[in-house]
Amino acid sequence: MTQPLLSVRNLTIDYIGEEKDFRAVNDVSFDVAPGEVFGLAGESGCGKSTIAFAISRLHKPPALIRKESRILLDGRDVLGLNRQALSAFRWREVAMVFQSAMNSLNPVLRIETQFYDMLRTHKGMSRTEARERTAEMLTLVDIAPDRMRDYPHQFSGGMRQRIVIAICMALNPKLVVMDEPTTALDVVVQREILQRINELRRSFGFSVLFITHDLGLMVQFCDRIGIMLSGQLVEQNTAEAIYRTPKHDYTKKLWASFPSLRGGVLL
Amino acid sequence: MTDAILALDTVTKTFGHGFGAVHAARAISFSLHAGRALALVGESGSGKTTCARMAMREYLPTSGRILYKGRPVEAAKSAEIARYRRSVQMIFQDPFASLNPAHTIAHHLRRPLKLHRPEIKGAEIDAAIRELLRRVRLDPDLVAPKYPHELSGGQRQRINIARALAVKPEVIVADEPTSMLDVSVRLGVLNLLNEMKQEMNLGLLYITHDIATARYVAEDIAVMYAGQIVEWGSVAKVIDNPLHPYTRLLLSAVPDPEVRFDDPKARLRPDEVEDIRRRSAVPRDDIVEFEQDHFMRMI
Amino acid sequence: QTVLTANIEPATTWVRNFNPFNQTSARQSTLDFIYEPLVVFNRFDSNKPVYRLAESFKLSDDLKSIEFKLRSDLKWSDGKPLTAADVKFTYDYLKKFPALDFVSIWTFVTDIKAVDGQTVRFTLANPSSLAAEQISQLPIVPEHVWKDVADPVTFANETPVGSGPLTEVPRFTGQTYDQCRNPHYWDNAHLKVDCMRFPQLADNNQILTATADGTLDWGVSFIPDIDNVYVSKDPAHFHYWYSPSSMVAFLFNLETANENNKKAFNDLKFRRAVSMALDRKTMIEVAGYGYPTLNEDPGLMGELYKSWADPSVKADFGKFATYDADAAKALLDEAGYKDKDGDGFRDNPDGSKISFSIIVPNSWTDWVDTVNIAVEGIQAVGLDAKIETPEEAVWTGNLINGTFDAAINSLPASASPYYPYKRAFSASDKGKTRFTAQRWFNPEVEKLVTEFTHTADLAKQKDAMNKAQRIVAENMPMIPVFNNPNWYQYNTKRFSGWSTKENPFVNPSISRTNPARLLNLLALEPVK
Amino acid sequence: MAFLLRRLVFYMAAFIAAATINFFLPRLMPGDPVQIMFSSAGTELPPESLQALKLTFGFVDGPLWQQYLTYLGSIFTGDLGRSIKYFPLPVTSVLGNALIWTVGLMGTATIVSFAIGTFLGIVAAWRRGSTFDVIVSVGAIFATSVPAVVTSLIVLFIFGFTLGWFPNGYAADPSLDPAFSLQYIGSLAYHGILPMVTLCTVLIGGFTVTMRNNMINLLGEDYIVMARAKGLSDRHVMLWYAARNALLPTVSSLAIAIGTILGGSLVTEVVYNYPGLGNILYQAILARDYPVIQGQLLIMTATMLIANFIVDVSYVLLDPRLKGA
Amino acid sequence: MKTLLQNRKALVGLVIIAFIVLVAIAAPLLTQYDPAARTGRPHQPPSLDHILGTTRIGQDVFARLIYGARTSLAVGFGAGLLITLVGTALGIISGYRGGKTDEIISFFTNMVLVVPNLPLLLVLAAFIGQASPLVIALILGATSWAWGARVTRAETLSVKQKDFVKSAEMMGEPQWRIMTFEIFPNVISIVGINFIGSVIFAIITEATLEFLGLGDPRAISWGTMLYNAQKASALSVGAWWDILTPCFALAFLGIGMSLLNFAVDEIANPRLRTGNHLKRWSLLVRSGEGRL
Ligand SMILES: Nc1ncnc2c1ncn2[C@@H]1O[C@H](COP(=O)(O)OP(=O)(O)OP(=O)(O)O)[C@@H](O)[C@H]1O
Ligand SMILES: Nc1ncnc2c1ncn2[C@@H]1O[C@H](COP(=O)(O)OP(=O)(O)OP(=O)(O)O)[C@@H](O)[C@H]1O
Ligand SMILES: [Mg+2]
Ligand SMILES: [Mg+2]
Ligand code: NI
Repeated sequence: MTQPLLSVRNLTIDYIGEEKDFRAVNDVSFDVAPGEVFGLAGESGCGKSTIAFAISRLHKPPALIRKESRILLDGRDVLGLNRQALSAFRWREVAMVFQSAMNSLNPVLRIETQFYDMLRTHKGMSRTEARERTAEMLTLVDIAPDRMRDYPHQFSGGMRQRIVIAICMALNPKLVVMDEPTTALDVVVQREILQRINELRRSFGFSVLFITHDLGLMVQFCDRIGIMLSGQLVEQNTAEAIYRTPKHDYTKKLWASFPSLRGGVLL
Repeated sequence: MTDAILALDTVTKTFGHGFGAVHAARAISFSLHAGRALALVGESGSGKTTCARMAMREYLPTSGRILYKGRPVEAAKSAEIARYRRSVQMIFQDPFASLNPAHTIAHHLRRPLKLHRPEIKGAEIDAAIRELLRRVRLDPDLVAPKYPHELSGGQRQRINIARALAVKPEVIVADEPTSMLDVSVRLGVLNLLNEMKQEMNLGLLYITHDIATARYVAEDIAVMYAGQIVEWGSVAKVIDNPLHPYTRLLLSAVPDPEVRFDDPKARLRPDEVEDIRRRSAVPRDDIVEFEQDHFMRMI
Repeated sequence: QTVLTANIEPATTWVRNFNPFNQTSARQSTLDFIYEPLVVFNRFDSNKPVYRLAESFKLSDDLKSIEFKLRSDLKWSDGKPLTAADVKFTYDYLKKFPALDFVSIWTFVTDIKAVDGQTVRFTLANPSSLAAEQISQLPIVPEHVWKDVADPVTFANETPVGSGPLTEVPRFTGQTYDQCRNPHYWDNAHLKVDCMRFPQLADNNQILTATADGTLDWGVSFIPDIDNVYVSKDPAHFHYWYSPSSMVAFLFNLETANENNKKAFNDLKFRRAVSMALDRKTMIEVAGYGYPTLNEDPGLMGELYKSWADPSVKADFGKFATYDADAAKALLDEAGYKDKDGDGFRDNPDGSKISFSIIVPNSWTDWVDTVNIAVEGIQAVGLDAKIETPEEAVWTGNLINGTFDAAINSLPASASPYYPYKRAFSASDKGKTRFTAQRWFNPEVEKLVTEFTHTADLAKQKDAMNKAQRIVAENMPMIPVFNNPNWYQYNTKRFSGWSTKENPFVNPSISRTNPARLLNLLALEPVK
Repeated sequence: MAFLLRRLVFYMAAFIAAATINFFLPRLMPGDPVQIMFSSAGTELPPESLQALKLTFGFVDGPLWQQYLTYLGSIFTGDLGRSIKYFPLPVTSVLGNALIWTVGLMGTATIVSFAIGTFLGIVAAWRRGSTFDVIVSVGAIFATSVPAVVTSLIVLFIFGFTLGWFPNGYAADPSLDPAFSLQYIGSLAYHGILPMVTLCTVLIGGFTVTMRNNMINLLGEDYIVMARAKGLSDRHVMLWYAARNALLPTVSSLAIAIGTILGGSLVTEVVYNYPGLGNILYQAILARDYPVIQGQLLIMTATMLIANFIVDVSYVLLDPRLKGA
Repeated sequence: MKTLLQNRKALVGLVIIAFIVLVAIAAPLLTQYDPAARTGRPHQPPSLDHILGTTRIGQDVFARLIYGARTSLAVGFGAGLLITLVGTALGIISGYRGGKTDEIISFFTNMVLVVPNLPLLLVLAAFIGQASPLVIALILGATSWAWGARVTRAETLSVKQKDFVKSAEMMGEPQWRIMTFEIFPNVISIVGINFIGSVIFAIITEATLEFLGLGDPRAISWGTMLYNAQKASALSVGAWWDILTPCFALAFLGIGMSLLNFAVDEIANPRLRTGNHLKRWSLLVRSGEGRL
């Protein structure tokens, strides 16, 4: 394996409480290779989003990334970035699609503006330049560029999700973190979107950190998968292996709870 | 097959009127039978919940009839409506919102007993509550005095089931009862529903967008799109041999660990998808019976 | 140019209205200063006439008519001559617009005639020795201006054409206005003040500030703790002099609807006892900051009309108007007012309950305090008295309509006790004004009051008044407690010549009910 | 559009209803206005001229419905009658004069405190839990909890009386004529400072708290997190994502606040003798100046309605989600 | 209740209010003076005899203050209760029933909301004349419920959407039961905020009305204390104790109530809470234990 793009080492994150702290992520280590899709699966509340947030350093108090934690992107220490470097790092290196991407567009700003402010911050683009780039990106996700002057509420959920993906791609990031990007959508739309991401990944070569609790979907999409259980990474392996030969009891239990389309339960 | 307990007969529901009207349900017909489950599947906004609500008499249909044991309920007198209410119970999607955070579990179960089972009195009520909780595999001593927020999602959904069972219903309408639950507890709830259906000879209307679970609990299935049922019949026949392009599309999009995305076979073509959507949304009333217990709306 | 700053009325904003007939919202500097009276009677100098527009007047011997002779060189402030025709016009005008007639002069006179350019003759409805005073209350307005006024009631007369010393209004804003010398004033030689300035002062705090920092030369305000707050700021120049003015008295409604109370109220001994239960000195000291003048005269003369008082009346009945709680109790005991039901309060001799409230307007705090002190005293002698504080309008209405038990009330100050007697004891006024609120009427008193006006002979007038006051004192229909002060502060820094306590040549109050303010103004001279 | 139209209909109905209440209220008032009018003027009129005056002032008891119709008619022609206290000024000009002062004082105070309060709220919410936040939050609690009467009296006591730094009355130096001169405007400002400070103190806390709460609620929204993830500067996120959106509900609270502001300015005007609407209303009530009271309530209600309508409109303009509705 | 006591703001607020309530109850024990009686020389500065001085006519300011607390509290809580009762009832009914009922109630609510409150109260108080504290409480209750009704309605609308209400309806629960047992407990925090807000409003408004001279001057309350002090030009004559005492009392009570208000707000909306954990967090960050 070549040098990993993302390397997470001993990541430990606490939510500081009034008296007691809550350890949401406990000593998690994993790598994501360039161009790879790495999946994080696990039940609700096991700490998946907390990891995703840590990678872009998006946490706010009372989240606390413990000092032993290391996050390296392309060999750079993400946790050591100062404010300016962080600002430049975000989105240009790591872009993110959120759990409820439906709501991750500002309802009172035009789509165009939400592209523009990011493009201006990172690339110093003018309005016209930004508009060109926006059109380009929207086409990429099958949205008519002339709709860039619309507001988010004028799009359907799936379209909004694709717009967010377009915004993600605009700076050619090295890593895209996707935190349950399709949970709120129905299967057909979900499929369309993931398929599109897959194609984009092929052509742009970015890595994806993919988070969901739908194991079936994950196996379809990911190269490697990590299974989380209450803050800890209990198993990580190739998708194939996780599907065919799960090792950890918890992984097995997860598989057991999926009814199969073909009748009965998987496994 | 036995006589239907509850049947929707070419029921239509339109919200609003004129230009902005939404046709949430168009000429919907289906029936529920004792001991059998009908799964209603379809994408978001296809009109599943609307059908459920009409079955619950929460909405009155714009046109068409709802038959209870063969008799239309629209014109029913209040006593009959009360009886109908009792025999048709609902389990909600969101286990967090369907229990009043201000009341204990015992209270949630006591109300339906008091309202609809006047024959149970005094101390018997407590016994009945314990019995109900045991039925849904919960420890009565532990759970009864608790408040909803002290329970997990799966437990809460069980309480919902217990509450629905409290009045001894004939039909249960379950609107995506597991979509808000963690994967690991989903199956438990579905299993419970299955058991209840068999033990108590209930008719079950199971609404979901997850075709896989539909197959797991239901004998019959109806696929909805844009307010119409596009294909219906026995679960195995429809899933194993889908006819309607929309059903096919739906099935092909279901995550399948056997098929990776990179596999060109699995690929959905966006233009095709659009085309299917467009064509399936057109209201049609010609229906073909493809084989026994397997129908399809023409496209 | 010498400017004298005066506070004449509280206001939130000045409205330019110099209609002399408007008694509610015209500027109070309109009468006397813009429209000079025919004659001013100096109450502080035996009510002597000081001739202004008129150079003389003559009352006919039968007191049935009066003739005024105007000065010959009179001019309106626009230069047009002021003649008897203007006087006649004014009175005819009042007849035409009765709403303007704020003293009901046309119930008093029956006819007016311009005898010649300088002379007018009024025919009176009844013989009256007070004709000149009555008639002088009204302003004379220029015919050439007013004849064209369509609706004189709503007319604001913004640029007045007048006859008085200060008719010109060079500056008028909501916050301040100046009233300056009339170039055609007949008495300009005596007038040393070029302008009067009236700053708008809305409340005590503002007035206090303006007074204490020496802005005001002439003030009419109530100032709490005046020695400290005002005089001490500049003892050499800041002065005040509070001479007695309107009389404040408690009264019982003799026709009250409450039968039990009515029995007691109509008992003279009860009224006397209540009167003796009133701690008048405390009222003055505490409620009135010591400003009012004590009034212990059951004949209602007090300090204000002391020249009219019959000393024997005071000697005979004065004790009933003096605070003496023990005497009050003794009198009540004697009259049979004992606590029969054991509720701690005295009852009627027949055992029925006495319980009454004294009404006082709720925003008149000094009166509220006064009544509180009264209630303390009355309760101390064992009577069930309470205070009730309705809105001013309600209080007035109650007094007029007689829908109350007991009240505090006032009688305005006048040139002679004739006026308060006339107002308070005229049976024909019952239910029309608040002055007859006690509803005590006495034919003898009314006759004496009429007699008073039917003679011009001072001795005869005094005689009538003596008789009347004895009857009143004997019956005690009103229980006087004090006389309100004539509010008057003056500042000798810029002007001298003020009427003072030491040299009280004229009533110095600048309030519009005092026409003699004109004389005070004319006496002023700028300090060099 | 339909939304605004509906609101407009509501406002019309509300206005007529308010006008109706307005008509009947004074008629229930005890006491004879003419009587009080003269007793407050310190004059005792003979009964005869009192009657004549009553007639002239139109205090005749016609049938109520007729009076009501005339009244409604007069509202719509803008003729509110003449003031009794400031006779013979028409009510409209009495109120018109006062309106300028109130709008000046209240308007400035509202804008200033809205701006400052909103700003403090934004920053406090952004730096949640910091010392700044603590100070601002506690300060806001204090400011909102102290009644306007108390604030104005204390401010007046300290700066007007004890220190004597500021005048304790008037809207401008009375010796100056209103003009566009530096001196006059300076005097206006000088006289306006204390009432302004008082009003601002009373108002600012509310705006701060509203804004802070709205912001905090918004900061949890996904689009804020996304904006941060996009690498936008903190300031950009704070102002263009959080504050801008949080401003929407704040603006609507502004409309309701207008009532409070009117109330607060009433008290302030009375305490500082500021010649504004509030003071006029107060004086009118004391003097039982019906026409002014009626006109005043009408104006205040109309102001509220207009303010609400403006807020409705701006809401529609500011929030694209409502545009199509 | 427990959460309330854990909140520091709530605790301070409760302590303040409890203190005032206790003082009001224990008034006769704390002073030997009759608050209405003249017990000293006019305008005496604070001394051992009169610890907060005397009023213009020689009443003991301290006695008036502590007896006045009774009135302020009674009016505040009485009117607050009334306002909340009316507002909650109307809000829940209009929110739950919807349709015509809602339209009518909402119309009135919005109407009352757009009529400026204080001026209206002023006029009402003047018309009623000599408004005793009880009357003030009543008119406050009658005119000030609209805000509460509006927020309760909004909250009801969202609660009504919750499945447990649907479920109760399907169960065949009677409407009144749904409103009182299903909806009311779930809007209780809004009702609480409304109540405390109304109490603050009532206390302030009563004081304001009385200060403006529209109350009963004989009432012993903080508002009339202000009124009398202002009438006696206490500020100008330097009798600061006469006017500042009720001022500070009102401010004190106001702060107590506000603290409580904010605390309830925070409890109802946990996002607003800035608790101890943030302090602990910054401590940990500063000691290098971790970072964001
Ligand atoms: N701000 C916070 N304060 C305290 N605890 C928190 C906070 N945010 C999250 N947590 C806790 O941290 C744990 C991990 O949360 P996280 O959001 O990472 O879960 P997740 O795996 O993404 O779950 P889901 O699948 O539901 O999105 C949860 O138990 C949650 O309760
Ligand atoms: N009360 C209503 N008023 C207006 N339109 C409604 C209403 N309820 C549902 N609709 C519309 O009717 C259509 C069908 O809605 P329905 O809730 O039945 O869909 P669904 O299949 O249950 O979707 P989901 O899977 O998201 O629950 C949708 O377009 C929806 O917007
Ligand atoms: Mg998550
Ligand atoms: Mg649904
Ligand atoms: Ni429109």
